[in-house]
Amino acid sequence: MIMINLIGILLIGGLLAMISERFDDKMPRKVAMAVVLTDLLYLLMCLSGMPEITQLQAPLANDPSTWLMHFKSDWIPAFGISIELALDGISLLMVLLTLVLGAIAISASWTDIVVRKGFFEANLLWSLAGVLGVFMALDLLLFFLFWEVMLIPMYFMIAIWGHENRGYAAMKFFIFTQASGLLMLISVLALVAINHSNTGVWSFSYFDLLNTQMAEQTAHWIMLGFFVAFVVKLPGFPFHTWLPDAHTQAPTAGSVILAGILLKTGAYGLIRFAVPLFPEAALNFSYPAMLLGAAGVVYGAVLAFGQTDFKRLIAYSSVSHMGFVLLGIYAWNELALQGAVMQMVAHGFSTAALFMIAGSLQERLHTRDMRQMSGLWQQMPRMGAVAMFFVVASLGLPGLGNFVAEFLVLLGLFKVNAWITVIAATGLITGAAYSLLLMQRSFQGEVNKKWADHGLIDFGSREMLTMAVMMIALIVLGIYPQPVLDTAHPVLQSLLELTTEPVNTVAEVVR
Amino acid sequence: MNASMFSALAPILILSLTAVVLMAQASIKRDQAIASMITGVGFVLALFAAHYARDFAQPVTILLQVDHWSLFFTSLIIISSFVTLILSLETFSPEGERKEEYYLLLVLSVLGAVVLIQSSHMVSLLLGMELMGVALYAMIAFPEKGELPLEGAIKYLVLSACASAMLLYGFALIYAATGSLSYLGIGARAAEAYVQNPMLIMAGSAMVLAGIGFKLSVAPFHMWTPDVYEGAPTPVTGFLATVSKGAVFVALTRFYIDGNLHQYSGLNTALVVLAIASMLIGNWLALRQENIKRLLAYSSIAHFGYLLVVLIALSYMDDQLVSQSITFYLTAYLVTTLAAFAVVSTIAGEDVKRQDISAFEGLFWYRPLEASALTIAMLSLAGIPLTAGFMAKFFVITVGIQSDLWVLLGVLVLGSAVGIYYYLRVIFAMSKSSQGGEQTANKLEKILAVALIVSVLLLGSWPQPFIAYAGGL
Amino acid sequence: MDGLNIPLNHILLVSSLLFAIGMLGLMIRRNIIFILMSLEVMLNAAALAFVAAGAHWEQPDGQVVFMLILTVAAAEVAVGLGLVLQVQKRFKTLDMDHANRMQG
Amino acid sequence: MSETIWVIPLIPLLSSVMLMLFGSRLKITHIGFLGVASVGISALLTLVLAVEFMQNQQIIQESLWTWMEVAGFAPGISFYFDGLTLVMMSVITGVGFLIHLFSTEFMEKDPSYARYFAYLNMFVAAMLVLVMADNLLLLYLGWEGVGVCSYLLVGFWYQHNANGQAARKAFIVTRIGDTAMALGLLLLFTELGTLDIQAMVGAANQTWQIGDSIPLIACLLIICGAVGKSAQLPLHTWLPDAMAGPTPVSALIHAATMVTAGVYLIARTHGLFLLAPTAMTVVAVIGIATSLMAAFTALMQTDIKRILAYSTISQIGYMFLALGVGAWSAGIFHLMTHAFFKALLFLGSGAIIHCLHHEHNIFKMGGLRTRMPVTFWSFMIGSAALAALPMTSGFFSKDQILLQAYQLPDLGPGLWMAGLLGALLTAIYSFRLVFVVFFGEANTEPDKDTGWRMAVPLSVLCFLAMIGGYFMIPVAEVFPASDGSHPAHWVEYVSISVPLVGLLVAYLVFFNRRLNIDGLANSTVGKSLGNFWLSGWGIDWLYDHLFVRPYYGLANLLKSEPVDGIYGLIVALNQTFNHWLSAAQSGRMRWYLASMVAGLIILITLAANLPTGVLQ
Repeated sequence: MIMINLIGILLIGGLLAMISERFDDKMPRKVAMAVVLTDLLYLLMCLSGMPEITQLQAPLANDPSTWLMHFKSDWIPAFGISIELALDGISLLMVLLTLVLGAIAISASWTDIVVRKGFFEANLLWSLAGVLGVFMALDLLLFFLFWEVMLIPMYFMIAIWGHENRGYAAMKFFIFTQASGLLMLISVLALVAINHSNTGVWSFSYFDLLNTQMAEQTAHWIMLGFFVAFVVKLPGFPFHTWLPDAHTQAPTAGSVILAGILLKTGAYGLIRFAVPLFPEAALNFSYPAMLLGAAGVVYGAVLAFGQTDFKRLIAYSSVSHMGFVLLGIYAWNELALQGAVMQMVAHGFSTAALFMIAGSLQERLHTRDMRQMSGLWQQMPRMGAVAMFFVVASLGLPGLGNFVAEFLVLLGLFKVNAWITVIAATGLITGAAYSLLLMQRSFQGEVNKKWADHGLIDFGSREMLTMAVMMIALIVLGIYPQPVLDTAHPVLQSLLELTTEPVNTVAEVVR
Repeated sequence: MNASMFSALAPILILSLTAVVLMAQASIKRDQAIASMITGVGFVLALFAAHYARDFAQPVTILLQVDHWSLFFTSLIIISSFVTLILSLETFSPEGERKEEYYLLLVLSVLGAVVLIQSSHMVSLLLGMELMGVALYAMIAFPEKGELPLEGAIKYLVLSACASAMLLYGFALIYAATGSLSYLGIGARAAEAYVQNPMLIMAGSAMVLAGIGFKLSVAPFHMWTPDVYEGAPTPVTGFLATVSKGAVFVALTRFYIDGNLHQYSGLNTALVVLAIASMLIGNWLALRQENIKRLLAYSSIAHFGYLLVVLIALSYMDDQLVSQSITFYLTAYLVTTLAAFAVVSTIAGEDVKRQDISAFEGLFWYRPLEASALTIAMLSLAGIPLTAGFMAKFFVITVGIQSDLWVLLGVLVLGSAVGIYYYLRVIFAMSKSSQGGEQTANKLEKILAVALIVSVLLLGSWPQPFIAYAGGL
Repeated sequence: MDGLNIPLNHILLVSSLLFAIGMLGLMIRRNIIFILMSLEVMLNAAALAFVAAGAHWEQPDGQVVFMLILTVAAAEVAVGLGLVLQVQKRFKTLDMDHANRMQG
Repeated sequence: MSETIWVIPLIPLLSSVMLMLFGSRLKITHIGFLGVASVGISALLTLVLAVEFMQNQQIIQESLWTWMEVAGFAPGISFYFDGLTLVMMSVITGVGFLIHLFSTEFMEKDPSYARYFAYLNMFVAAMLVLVMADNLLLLYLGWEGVGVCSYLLVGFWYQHNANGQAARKAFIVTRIGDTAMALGLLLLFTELGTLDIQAMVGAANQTWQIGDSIPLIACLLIICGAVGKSAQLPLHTWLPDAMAGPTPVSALIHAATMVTAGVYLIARTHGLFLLAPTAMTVVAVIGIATSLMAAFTALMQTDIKRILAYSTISQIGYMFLALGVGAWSAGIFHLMTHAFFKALLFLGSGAIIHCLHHEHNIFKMGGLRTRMPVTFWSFMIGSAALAALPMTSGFFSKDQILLQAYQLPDLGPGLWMAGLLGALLTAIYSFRLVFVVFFGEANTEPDKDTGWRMAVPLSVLCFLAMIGGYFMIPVAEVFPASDGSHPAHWVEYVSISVPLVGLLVAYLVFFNRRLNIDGLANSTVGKSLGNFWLSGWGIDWLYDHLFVRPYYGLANLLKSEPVDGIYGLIVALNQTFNHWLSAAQSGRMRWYLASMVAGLIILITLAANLPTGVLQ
């Protein structure tokens, strides 16, 4: 029930925010912020009552009772579809991330959004609700439902409040995700049909569908359906082209949610569904998957280096960073997986922050073109310092979250395949190249006369507060990531057990 | 013919009675208000009759098959016609011209549709189809001004007459091959007839398919659709898109099942080709269409392509799930389409210029209700979860997977992916910020839109009851 | 069955020829009147086939359907001619190729 | 003290954080005080620690918390303290303190005084972490930390693009080495299952035989890291440009401490290198090659800081040579003495630049002997030590290196002679500098002489540079003892005399012009060779054309996102179909009829002609 409430609060909150605009057009953002924080507090309160997560024995993937929370009630019994939500370590991490970044996104929209504030905040909250659903749903159809529905508010956020080229970007974003989503739907139904013919019962429940027996070839194709859907969202190398446009065109808050949260749903899907449901097929596929990941790391970095648009650069850096996640997942050992999870969290913060900076720059300069910037540190030292922090974070400075993530991924990957590791490691160099270029072009360099008389306002207390939250988060993740690792550990443990024997067989293949 | 049979025929009788009354009324006192009133009452009564007839489900003579399934669709059709009626009130508002006949035509063609649905015999099929069709020609051409309606009407008349001719000739061949005119009779004799002379019966059923395919505007028999949709008065277009197509598809299904035609791989291949063609051509045609009525026309082509997939699946699995799927899909499609046309007719009316997508810009901001309604309708047509359209697709894909129709599924995915684009274009246009338009609001239509959208969402988000019900039919 | 006894297939052949002619007429004729006539031909082809089939199976149904077809044709043409008048009034021509306001 | 050594890096870190947060609100004096005092305290604590260590030669290991623990990978935030650490710490804190003090005056006029000290303190903290780290991952943290601080400080005057350029170059070039090193870490952990240096070396000795391939690969990767940080061939190009930073920064980071981190790293992991003799040879060769290359380059430079930069590269080359030949303690010893005299020289040059309003070209100086005595004497002493004139600190350390190099079995004499050549050149260029800058006629008037905050560090460093050679560095336990055998006496004499010769040459050429080399210099060969050296052997040019430009090219090439082209193609395809089909919707009824008829024919053929038959 708790999980239903979590989603419900956001949905209703959205309505409230929309209505509240009638009374005062400054209301919606406050309402929205209040709603998200309430949600967060509510979750924390409920958790405080729970057994310490690290105490849980590894939640057996196929036994919901061992999970942190589990809720199930019939929805469409005709097909064994039920409203089944469950929470384990990884989902918990993602849910927390979602809510925190949600609050941050709202703060980002504080002054950024000037028209139809109410509807905007509503969309924001609804997309958050959708994402929560994705992270908690364990009925495959329900999951698919959230997966698709969370896009609609996002679509509106881009299409209505986006920048100059929003129509194209929104459309591209929606079609990419929808088309791949259809493939996933077919895969889901195929899986269910197979289970139906095996057992004679209709069921969409994750727990029933785990270790469904099927022919290797079939498994391969069905798995690909999931894989494509998730990799498009991740985004993985050849399917990433929607991301730069969407991120660049979206309003700041939109970019924050996209980069911070929505991308993570793809990674989550891979960890939760794509591999465990078809261990053998997935891990036979791990070599190409890892190649895609490495390609993403390199390709993203190179393209980021070539950009002149502040947001576009960050967008491509996301492609590069999420490449590590893909690598981590398909290396499929605890080190790498932990790395992937860490990366999901850390990247969430670092990129969200960078997008906020980009947003506030656009707010002040009305451009994202870095050729028009330079020397901004002079007028906005605070913003500059903050930017510097997150830039070095994103280039993987030890002591900050991203480093832990990337190092763990590489460490795990090295066990599986040294050469791919080497390719991926070049990402550290190219990463440095584009990150520093970003800094150089925007905040350092000759002070641009153009803005000299503009009287640009530096970060105010609200912005600094928001940034501080993320900085602290990254530092803590960087020097004491253990809480996160411990939360994810039992889950990963069980997933690995679930797939041990295929892994070994596959490990040979890959080596 | 005993009493219970009459009770089974209640809906048909009521509708016929309504028609008679309308004629009488027209001869006594010409008054649009009264006419529409009578029609409305007639529909409501017919609806009750349809419910009442459930207890007397039986084959009535050799011509009609009254069972729960057909009765369900009867009531669905009547409801749709009721919606059409309401929309028509706005469109054909009394402005000097005489409009009473319109309602008569409406009732007649509904009567035709009902007969069509319940038909279990070539003759009744022919009767229903013609009754519906002929009335429709007149309805399309009804506006006395403008060239488009007339052009639409004449095209529809000629083409559909040609289609009927094909249908008839097909029947003739089948009759020649099997010596039976009733579906069950055909089904019984088909096998041996096939052995004797496959050419005859195959060619016959192919021609029947062609004739019916035209009415369903399945590619390559689709070309009339956009012109007629655009030309016809919007409520009539809605009627055409929902009542006529729905009824014809029901008839086709019955013919296909009872006639055991799904055994013949040749026909099956033919259907596969039709389905693929429709899915692709429909979506591609709609891709950059500016006029929303034409856009809906093309999208309907694609949708009947999807629906054919289910029919094809008949060859590979028991008809239980299949008929369930058809029921659900048709219902979802009808409701969604009605919702769409309800909005279009309120916003665009009969003005061609205002039927352009660009004319819908900013609708969200000055007419939120209609805009949200149209949005949901579009999402449902695109098959986004939580809408009826999604559950419908869910059925199609499930059926498709169960009978391993991977090629068709592939095409379906492709088609839907293309489809998303043009459905979203409409939504995007509405979400553009533009100067506020007029605030005209018709209570009745608002309520109508809300009701339809609610049912779309209900079908999508809580389909269990309906699925159970459809399963019981 | 005394007297001449023509095999079914021959009649069907004839009727199909009729049908084809009708279709051809539809396709090549521009004048709406002729188009309607071609339709008549097609319908009658079907009717002929029915009668023949009825005779073949020695059932009355064939003739029944024939009657039906006549009425149907009548109805179609009635409405059709009504429209033709309108066409003449509004388009000032009966050439259907000029009735293409709607495209794309 | 010995159980709270973690305080030593913590203090500068805290002060740095404070400066970052409140720097804008503090008064200049307070900022300076905070910056200097924090390092001063660490220095004192280090001193205390040193004293304790001298009494009880006791190694300290302390762990604050486990950094992360995943599947047996459990590096801690934990420190390790032994003689080697002590040496490094004292250099960092001691020299660091002096340089901070110097900076307070040097940077006085700068608007972002606070930012400067914040960075500088952070650097000290990171450097301390680097040398105190117990495991390679924590070391890597310090390693990258100092890298970033160096980047920040080189680009401190960000308003000039050139500085930013230099800073980025410094970071990225070193990052290349770092990445290789990271790979080395991965390899080591994968093979040995730990990154704790002591445990790791122990495990290595059990698992591997001398000459195995895996330790060789690991060592080579580590060498890459070291080479990058310590500006050795082939990754040395960043250091000369890094002189764009404020001079004290150059003194601290690019002379005394950070650049020697590579030496420290190799010394710290010598246990591994002993397993890979080939790797050691590589180190030696890299070292000697670098030192010669740099020495030649230094001969031709005219920018005072660049001369010093190249001499730094060359001196670190000597340290690598030492490590390569297994003269561990000699290498570390030279590291220390070099820290003294090179810091001295840099600060001296800083003083000059400060007083000559940012003049860098030595030929625009001259005759400063009388006008800047303090500076003059510091330079004299510094150069003497650098040239390794007898009895200076440099002499002892360099002498040891050369002698031990000589003793190396086969390569030895060769290395020795090369080293001598290097020594000769060193003497020449260092005294060229002295003579050109301080003698002859004045070309520029210094507006002022050094204040006390500059003078004190200079004089202290002078003292150290003089007597540094008599220190006994407590690294005996750390490294395997080298056999006390000494080479033949003539070797020693030669080694001693060579620098003097160099001094003489410099004297003749640059002081009393007795020996005129203009003819040689102006001959085509001389010119081209000169330019070749001046350009640092054209390596920058090479890299620019080999890596930098191609990368920019690639980036521009891909900028327009070729992958998107594929999707563009799909879209175009759909549009074409749309065009064709909507063209078919001509509105012509007869055309529609035709399509129906065609459809009918297709259907009939499909239905009738296809291989039919009853399924089921």
